[in-house]
Amino acid sequence: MLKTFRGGIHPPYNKDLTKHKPVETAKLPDRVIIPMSQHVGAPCEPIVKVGDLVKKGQKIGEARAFVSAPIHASISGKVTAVEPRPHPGGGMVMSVVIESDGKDELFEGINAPKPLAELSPDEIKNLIRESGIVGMGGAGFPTQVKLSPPPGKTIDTIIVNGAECEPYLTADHRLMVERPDDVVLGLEAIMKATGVKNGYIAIEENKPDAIEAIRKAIQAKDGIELVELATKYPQGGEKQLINAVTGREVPSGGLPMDVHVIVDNAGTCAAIANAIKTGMPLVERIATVTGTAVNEPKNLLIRIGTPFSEIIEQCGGFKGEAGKVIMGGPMMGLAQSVLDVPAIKGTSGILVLAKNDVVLSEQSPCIRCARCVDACPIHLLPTTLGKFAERGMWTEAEEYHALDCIECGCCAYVCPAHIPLTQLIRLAKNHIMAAKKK
Amino acid sequence: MGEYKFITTSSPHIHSGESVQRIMFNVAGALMLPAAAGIYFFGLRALVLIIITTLAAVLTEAIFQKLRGKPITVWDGSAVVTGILLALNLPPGLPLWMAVVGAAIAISLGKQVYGGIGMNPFNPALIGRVFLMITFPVQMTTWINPVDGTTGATPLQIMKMQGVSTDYIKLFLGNIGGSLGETSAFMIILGGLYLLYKGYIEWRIPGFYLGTVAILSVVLGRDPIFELLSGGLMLGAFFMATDMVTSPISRLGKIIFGIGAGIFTVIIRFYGGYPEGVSFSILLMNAFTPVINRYTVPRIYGEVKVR
Amino acid sequence: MNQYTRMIVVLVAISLAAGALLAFSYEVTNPKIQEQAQQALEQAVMKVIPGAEKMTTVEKEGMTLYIGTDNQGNKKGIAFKTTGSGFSGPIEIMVGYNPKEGKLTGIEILSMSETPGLGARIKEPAFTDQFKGKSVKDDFIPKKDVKVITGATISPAAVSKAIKSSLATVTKIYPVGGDF
Amino acid sequence: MLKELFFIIVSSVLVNNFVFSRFLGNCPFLGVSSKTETAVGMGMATTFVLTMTAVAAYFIQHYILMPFGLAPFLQIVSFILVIASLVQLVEMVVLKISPALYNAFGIYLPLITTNCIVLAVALLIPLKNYNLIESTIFGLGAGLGFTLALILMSGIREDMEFGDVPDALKGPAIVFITAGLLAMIFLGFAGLVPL
Amino acid sequence: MVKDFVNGLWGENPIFRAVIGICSALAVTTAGQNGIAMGLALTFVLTCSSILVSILKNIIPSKVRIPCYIIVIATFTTIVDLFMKAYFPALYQVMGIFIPLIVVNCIVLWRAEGFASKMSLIRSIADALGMGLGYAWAITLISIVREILGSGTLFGIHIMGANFTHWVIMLLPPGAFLVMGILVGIMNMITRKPVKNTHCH
Repeated sequence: MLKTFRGGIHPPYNKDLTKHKPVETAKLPDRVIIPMSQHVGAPCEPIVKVGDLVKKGQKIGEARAFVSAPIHASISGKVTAVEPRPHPGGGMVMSVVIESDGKDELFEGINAPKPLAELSPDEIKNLIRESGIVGMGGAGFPTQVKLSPPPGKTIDTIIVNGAECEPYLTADHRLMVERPDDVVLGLEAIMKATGVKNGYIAIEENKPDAIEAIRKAIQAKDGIELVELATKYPQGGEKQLINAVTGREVPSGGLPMDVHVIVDNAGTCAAIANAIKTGMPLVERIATVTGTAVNEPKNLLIRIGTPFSEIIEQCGGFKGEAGKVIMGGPMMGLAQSVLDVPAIKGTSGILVLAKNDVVLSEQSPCIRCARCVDACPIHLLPTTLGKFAERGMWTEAEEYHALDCIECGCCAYVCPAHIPLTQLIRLAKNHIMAAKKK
Repeated sequence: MGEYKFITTSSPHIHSGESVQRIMFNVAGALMLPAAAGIYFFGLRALVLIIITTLAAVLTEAIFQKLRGKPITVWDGSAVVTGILLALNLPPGLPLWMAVVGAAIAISLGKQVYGGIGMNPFNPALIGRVFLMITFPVQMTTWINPVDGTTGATPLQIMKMQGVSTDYIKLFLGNIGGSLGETSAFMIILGGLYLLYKGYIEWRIPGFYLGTVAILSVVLGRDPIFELLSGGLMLGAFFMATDMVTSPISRLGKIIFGIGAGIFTVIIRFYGGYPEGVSFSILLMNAFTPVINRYTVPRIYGEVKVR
Repeated sequence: MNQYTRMIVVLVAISLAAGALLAFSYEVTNPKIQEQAQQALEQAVMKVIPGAEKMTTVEKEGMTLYIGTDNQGNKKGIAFKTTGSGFSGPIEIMVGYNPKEGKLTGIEILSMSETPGLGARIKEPAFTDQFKGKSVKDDFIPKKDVKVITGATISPAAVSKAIKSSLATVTKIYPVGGDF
Repeated sequence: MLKELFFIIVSSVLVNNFVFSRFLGNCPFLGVSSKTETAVGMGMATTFVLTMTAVAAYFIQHYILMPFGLAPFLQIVSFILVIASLVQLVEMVVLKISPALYNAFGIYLPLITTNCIVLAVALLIPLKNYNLIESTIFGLGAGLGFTLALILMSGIREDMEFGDVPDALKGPAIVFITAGLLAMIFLGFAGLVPL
Repeated sequence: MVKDFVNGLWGENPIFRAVIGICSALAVTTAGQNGIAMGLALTFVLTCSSILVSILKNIIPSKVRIPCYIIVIATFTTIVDLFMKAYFPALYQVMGIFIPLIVVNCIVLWRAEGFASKMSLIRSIADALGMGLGYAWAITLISIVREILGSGTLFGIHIMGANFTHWVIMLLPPGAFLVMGILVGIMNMITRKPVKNTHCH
């Protein structure tokens, strides 16, 4: 039987648009906008100023805090601005704007380190930190922080998340098909860095070619196992994945390390492999550009900081009237109001939905059908939480575990009354967190 | 390119496409099966009753909403479902004006006084039915015999008074006295299976309801097959106990609901004054539903067990 | 007078006054209450024994029996109370019986709490009259030799059962055909 | 014997529920049924007092009022005074032995004196000729029936907070209508127990 | 003074506005004459108690005032109970224990404690009469609705024709609650003020 979790939904996946399309390298952007905050944790401090010349791979943002990751230039050229710019995550964020010189010169400091076999765990961790590698599934948690559990916490299992359960997205899928060895190498590096002997690569069964490629890549490897998962959203949610693979449950309010597990995205593993093989920090990534209003959906290898407008243009621009531009997948992605936001480390895809596909149905009263209850992968009562949130009953919402919501969107997706449950619960979470800070 | 205005609503950005209206009309569709059996056995009179009751229900809803100055939402189909369900719960020979009273009570006292769809604590159709049963007991217990059109007793009444069972085949097909839509177990099960298949009802409530009745019948020395097939049990278990609005939301809650309804049905049938207890039992469990919901909040993922 | 003594004095005074007032009211009303009860009983007895004008009470075998006589002193029948358990509470029935003829002379429902419009219709003559002249040897089975009320089966059954079972005792004391 | 006691319980909880079928205790039923927590507290407190009252009423009736022939005219006065002092006493004792328990339902105790179920139970015991054990069970059943009614109503009322009750019906009106529907449902138990 | 009288009849009508003392209003209201009888019984107890409480307000120490009021109320209730038993046995049988239960009818203690114990004798009488008659007309109205629909009669006289189908529910508990709820709702609509439920104490 395929491994999975309880709850979840089966939305139409729409992955056929791009799943057979090999990754294309995007053309060099004329200009990149690199936000100093692309990760969970403290923003970076820009260490370049207007007029400076930078090269590809050069560090331009310094991470001073422990929970942070440095940021590097993704092209060579001249810094034309260091100022707040619109961020795909919302709001204005201090960003470094680099005008390309067209040469795409590599920074001199970048050299391939020793092969993995000769690297010590601390060297690996340091390399990961210096390469600015963060979780590339979207959350953007600094990877090296994850690999350094505080004393007293032991890790015994590493899981590579290759589920890619979000509809439309195929970036990880293509990565695993085309560069399976990189994914495996990244996993090996993590295992070595943490001294863990058990590694799993978990993939939803709707990606048979990726499963085949990974199966081949791990044939000669000890301690690495392939796990086939049922196709269900949100199979790739960290908690759901851990539950499906190990049967363990991350305690409420806790982290995967509380159940001795580290989960890393397949893309993150490939970035680690890249750093080990070439010494190159994280300056580019694969993103799926897709949707009903994109002329030529593609999987593109893009430089971090490339504006959305340029990326969409490379895919033939809009087809018909675009209603919604989303960074990420349709379930958890963020809708964008403008196109001059840049792609960041966590941009797994850009989804453009045609105006007709945007659901703007009128909300009707809850009929207590409990579809949301059945769909919730955390086993919350979204309908009850939604009612509390609508009336500002934050204490009650907290008692009903609003803070455990992972905002996967399943409840709102299934709601026949079209109640924006996810949004309501998010609102409750914000209020509860704000009250806690006081 | 920059002049595009994009919609920036919050995630998720896609929707299952399910709607309240679609659910209601599917339920109404499934109800057509037992309704058809009723019309077949009891004739045109049954059809008239269904139409009148449904019209009365829809009209009451519209009038109530109009009076309150609220948008009229009769097209969501919930009043239609209530109307049809109520008709299926009435004796085929009931005076039409009584059916209209029942429908008006069902929608007004059963639903609109609480604010309309989704807010009613009790199943409106059953409120209408029980109201009629208590208000006009004589007319509500005058049953037509489908074979010759004379008045007769239902199998449950015959069992209660004379201790005589009825042929299983007759019970299964519905060729017996009883409410318009409750006699044909076959058609009800067919409709129920359709709703189960479509995911519009949940198996736990009818499953545990029928199971409890069957087990208790065996324990108390009755014929379980007779008890399952007679009276309004099948119709209640598949179409009324499963009403989303008035049943618990958690899985455990649904199980408790089913078992509770089963126990009360058996108590009323075997020991009570009424030959039938399905309506009362379901309504009673409706009343318990808020309490059940309160005490069956599911253990969430990762919740630390209280020691 | 300090606070506490005052409290006690007031309370006691009010209690005594209340007690006195109540005792007085009781003295005034009690005879009337007794009279009412007696009257009600007599009325019921006269009603179930046609022709009776007077009654005497006898206690036999744990039963209280009322013997009805006309003005000439001719015994017209025996009346007794029985209680059935109805749909929603006890049903008190006064039953008239003529041992000589072995027949009931009438029944009267004294008190009950059956459903209005349904079970409560056992009070109506349409139901009670059928017992007039009914042989005590009958089975008293509803729908067989006792007419029932549409929609209500329990209440008539309760009445029939109560009469039948108390008749068993009464006919032992005053056998059919015997004198009384 | 056991059967009779069982019937008394079933009768007073379901068939002749004190609120829905005997119309008793409506004031507290309206007043404290808006939250399940308070409903449970009030129910527990009332059940406790009712059971004690039933015992007390039995003794007063059989050992004071009847022997001295005071029953017909001092019954009401003596019962109500006993109930009032009993409630006071319970309040003091509970406060002394368990402050936690006092916090749980102590605040409801003063409201119980005017709950007509209490006096009604006291008056019904002589009327029904119950013996001591039957009286106790009757009091207990009355309390449990009242508690059940309160809990059901409070659950529905809590849900109603999220509803959209017409303005004119807000407050007691909708509670009465809901109580009417509940009373209708409880009629389903009619004839359940041979009384 | 007139104001005190009208207050009970309408503004603070115990049944429809304050919504207290409703047990009897639900229990005995199956026929019009029951409503009138119960209303008069309560008015008697209420007025007598108010008079006495108002007279004794300065004599009774405040610490024992509640027990004193209760004794006063219980005494008058017993008197009503005895007299009804003696002179109206049929009515008495219908009312059952709801006559003795006037003792714990919140209206009486509410007015004794809340009004009579503070106001002059005249005003107390006006208030008690207003409240009592306010209670009386309210429950008589409930009784009339239930009687007409339930029995087809008004004060015992057939008015609905021979073919009238009795609405049995009206004579049963649910009918009482439903009629009460609907009437309170209608009163809310007439006065356009949300009802305020006065707690007993």
